[in-house]
Amino acid sequence: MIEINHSCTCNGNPLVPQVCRITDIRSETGDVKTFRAQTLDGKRPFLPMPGQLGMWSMPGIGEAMFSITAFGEDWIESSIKSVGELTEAMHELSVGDFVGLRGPYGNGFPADALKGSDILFIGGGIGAAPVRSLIRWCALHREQYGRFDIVCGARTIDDVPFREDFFENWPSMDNTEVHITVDRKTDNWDGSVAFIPDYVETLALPPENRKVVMCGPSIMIRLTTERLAKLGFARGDIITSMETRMKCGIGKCGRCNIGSKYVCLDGPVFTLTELDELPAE
Amino acid sequence: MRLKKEDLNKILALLAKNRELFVPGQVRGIKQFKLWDGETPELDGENTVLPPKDILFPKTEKMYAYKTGTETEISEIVDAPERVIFGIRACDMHSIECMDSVFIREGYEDSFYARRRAKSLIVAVACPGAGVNCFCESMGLDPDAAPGADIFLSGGGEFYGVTANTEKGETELKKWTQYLTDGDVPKGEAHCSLAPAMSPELSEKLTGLFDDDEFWQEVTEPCLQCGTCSFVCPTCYCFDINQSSVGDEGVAFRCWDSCMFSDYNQNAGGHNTRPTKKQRLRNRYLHKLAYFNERHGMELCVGCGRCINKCPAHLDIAEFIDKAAEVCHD
Amino acid sequence: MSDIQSALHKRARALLENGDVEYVIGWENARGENKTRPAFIRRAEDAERLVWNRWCVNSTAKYLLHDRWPKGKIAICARGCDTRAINRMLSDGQVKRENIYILGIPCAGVENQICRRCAHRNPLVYDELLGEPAEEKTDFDRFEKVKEMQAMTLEQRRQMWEDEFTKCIRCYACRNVCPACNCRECYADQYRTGWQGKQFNAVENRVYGLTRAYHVGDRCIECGECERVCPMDLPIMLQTGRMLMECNELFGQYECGLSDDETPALGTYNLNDADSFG
Amino acid sequence: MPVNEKWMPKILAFCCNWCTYTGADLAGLNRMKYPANVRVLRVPCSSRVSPQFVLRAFQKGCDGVMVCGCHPGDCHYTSGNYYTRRRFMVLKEMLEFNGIEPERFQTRWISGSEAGKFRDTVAEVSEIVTKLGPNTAFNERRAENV
Repeated sequence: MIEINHSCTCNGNPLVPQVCRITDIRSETGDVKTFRAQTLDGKRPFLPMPGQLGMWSMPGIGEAMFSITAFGEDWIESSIKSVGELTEAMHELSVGDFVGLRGPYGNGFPADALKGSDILFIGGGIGAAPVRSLIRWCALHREQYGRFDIVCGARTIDDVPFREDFFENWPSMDNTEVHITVDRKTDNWDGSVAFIPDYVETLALPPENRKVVMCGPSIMIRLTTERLAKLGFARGDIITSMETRMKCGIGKCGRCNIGSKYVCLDGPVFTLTELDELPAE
Repeated sequence: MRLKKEDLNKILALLAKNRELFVPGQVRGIKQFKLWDGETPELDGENTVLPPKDILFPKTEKMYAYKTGTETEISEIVDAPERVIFGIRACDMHSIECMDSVFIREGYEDSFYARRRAKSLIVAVACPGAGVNCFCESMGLDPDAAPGADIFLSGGGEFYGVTANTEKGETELKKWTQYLTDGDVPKGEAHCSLAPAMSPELSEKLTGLFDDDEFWQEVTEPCLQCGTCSFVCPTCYCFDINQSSVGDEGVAFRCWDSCMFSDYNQNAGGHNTRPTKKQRLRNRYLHKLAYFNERHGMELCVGCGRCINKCPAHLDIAEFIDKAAEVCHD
Repeated sequence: MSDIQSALHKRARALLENGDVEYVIGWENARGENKTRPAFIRRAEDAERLVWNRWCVNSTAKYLLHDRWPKGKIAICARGCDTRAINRMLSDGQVKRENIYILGIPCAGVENQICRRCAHRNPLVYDELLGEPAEEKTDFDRFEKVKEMQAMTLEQRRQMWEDEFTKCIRCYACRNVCPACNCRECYADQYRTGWQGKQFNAVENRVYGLTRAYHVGDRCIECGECERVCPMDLPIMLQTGRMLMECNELFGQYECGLSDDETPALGTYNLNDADSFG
Repeated sequence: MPVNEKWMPKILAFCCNWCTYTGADLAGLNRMKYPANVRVLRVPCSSRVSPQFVLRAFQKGCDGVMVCGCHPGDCHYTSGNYYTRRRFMVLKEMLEFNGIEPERFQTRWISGSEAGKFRDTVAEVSEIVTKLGPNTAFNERRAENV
């Protein structure tokens, strides 16, 4: 039997969203926007742990699950790429508009278990969003963690999201190095041009007392894992966050299963060892 | 305690007082659970074509109403009438226990299901005789027992043995006293027609077969990818969530869904996590016979045989179990 | 019938042994009495698994659409109705003739009500015919049931369809079994377009039922598979039958699946077509 | 809608851009009066109208649906309306077979100069549908609780 020890705090019925108001919208890249929301009485909709998910909805259009990338005293935010009906509609929203929110869902990153370790964070494209939530969390308790290496990969430098964090906040953090690499060179970039797997290999960070937190497209995860293995990283020390279609968020509707595990409930965060134990769908 | 079968309609009248009473009967040639209309319910013969799950987990259930426009409002819809489900058999009773485990016991409580469940009284009846594709005994059930029911009417002959299994059932039985007499009732004689090679090891063996492409291709090839098996299954509980608006008002609802459908695993970006029928049917069989067991400690198949009765391609989960057991033993 | 079955064994074995085909689609016994299911035979030594008897009710042709780009040829056991289905798919450009090897099976009718109204008991297209041709019958009215229903009043018909579509559980078995339902992606599965609501109610079901009937009505080969597979016993053939009947009345003798390059009635026109619109 | 309010039918008219739409426009320019309960939806050709559009309109609450195109022989795309004709000759029968009054669905050929015909047709259809009363068989709002 599988134990579940987290709960949805937003209101009595985990399937009914609460109405929230958009308080800020930032354009991250050409097709990614970050939406900040709070309840109508000015409170934080719920307290998410890093890596947990929130179900955003637009009444009349639909619902979809996104990683909560950051939160403050009275807000939470998600970074959303325009790919489908709902996300396209969300990109049309303005500050002051209404959305529905329910959550938080999923297990989130094992922030406590990572204490004392050096961490290599890797975010590919929009995959930087869940990673960001963990970096922000760890930054609050910076002294409890070891060295941070933060790798951000994007198609071009213009596709790098969270520019303030990557270029200002995080480089100035203690014992932290930020690495930006892009797939394609443009005139406004003279830094690294390399795919994440290659780049991570050249970084050649030693695996001792180091964990990897990696999110991005599945092909990137697979190739980077191969390179990390070359460097001596154990699969149990590589943590990733899964993405798949979800409807209910509470492990009932059946859609997001991999074997007997539900991504929305038992995930989205798994170590590669945990994923290895699941059927290879 | 026992109850004379000829007094059944009087009991039904009691049950129907101020409540919606569902009994098995014909609706345009299809046997299913329907509101009691005073006629004697069809307790004998084959089980209903559609399972009773609709009563607790409706095909379409409104979850909340919304209004958009200058202000957005969301209000939960609570619709849980007092109901009695009468005449369900051991297999269907067990299917409700499976759903209880999903919707109430594990993790989050599903308010919609839980409310309906709490307001329902379930009176199960001993199986009068199995259909040609039944195998509940192989799934560990007894056709003449329904420990999960509030009240169970057991045995064969002129009388039903009457037992209350829950407090709710006991309270209800107090209203029946004038029809109840002392005495024993012989054990029901119904037995299953099929006995697939179900074993405690099957679940693990099946998971081990996951990558055996040839095996899965062979067992899934005739599948037409319709949702018949899921919709006639008493335990299939997967659902979809959608909205329906008229102007700036609307409702969000959830409705039955089938893992056999191609849009079930369709992601917004266009990627489908289970694009082929082999993957989809494999997932269904494994959910029934392996995955569910890992989470809930029981199979998600109760052996009612409905999917076998209705599969357009004549796929047969009992035959599948045998086949898997055979392959595994190699 | 046993002659045909043994001929089938011999031919299937030979085709597989010679590597002429990748696999053979036919029927095999399913567990229990009087039940067969579609079979996909890939090894010559499995050829004996194939059966041919009056319990072989499943249409084989639809499975050609499950493998649109086969590695080799597919041999397919095809009765009259199955060959009409193949013609349908060829006309619709869904499959390629050179990918299919047709083992024609004369069929006097299987355990299915619809066979009583079958006008094509012999395969219309085949690479080889197994056994002797069956006797064709014409002693029936194709549209008998439709006409019975037309005799009802409008209100009765409305009520009848209301009841029927209330029963419908939209499992889409009728669509998935239908050889004329050969869109790559069904409108009902295009969840982003919203043409088909996901609710289960009589109106959504009616919209589905009528839309499907209209999509396939002028291409229906009258195999009756939709009615056979319907778990709720909806008289689905009445809808397509009504449409075929109307096509017959308006545009002349009309029957589908008789050749491999047919244009559906609603995919063409005639300058002198009936016109009551004004 | 409350029962005591006077019921007005909702009618949707799919109008071909090259003829009927122009005709409707002309009717407007000439200040012809016709019932206000008709909504005109412009389509590039009457054959653009799939029967599914018609079903959808009924489902979403229309009580009558019109498809209007060029007179046969005058199609801007040569043959579009010949397809329209076949398609909707059959649909009318199909609706009738399904217990829906076929008069709720009307196809008419109205050219760009026939403003008067447009006005008369709309008035006529509006009257027919008003007599028939609300469309219930296909209206999803009626089916909410089914």
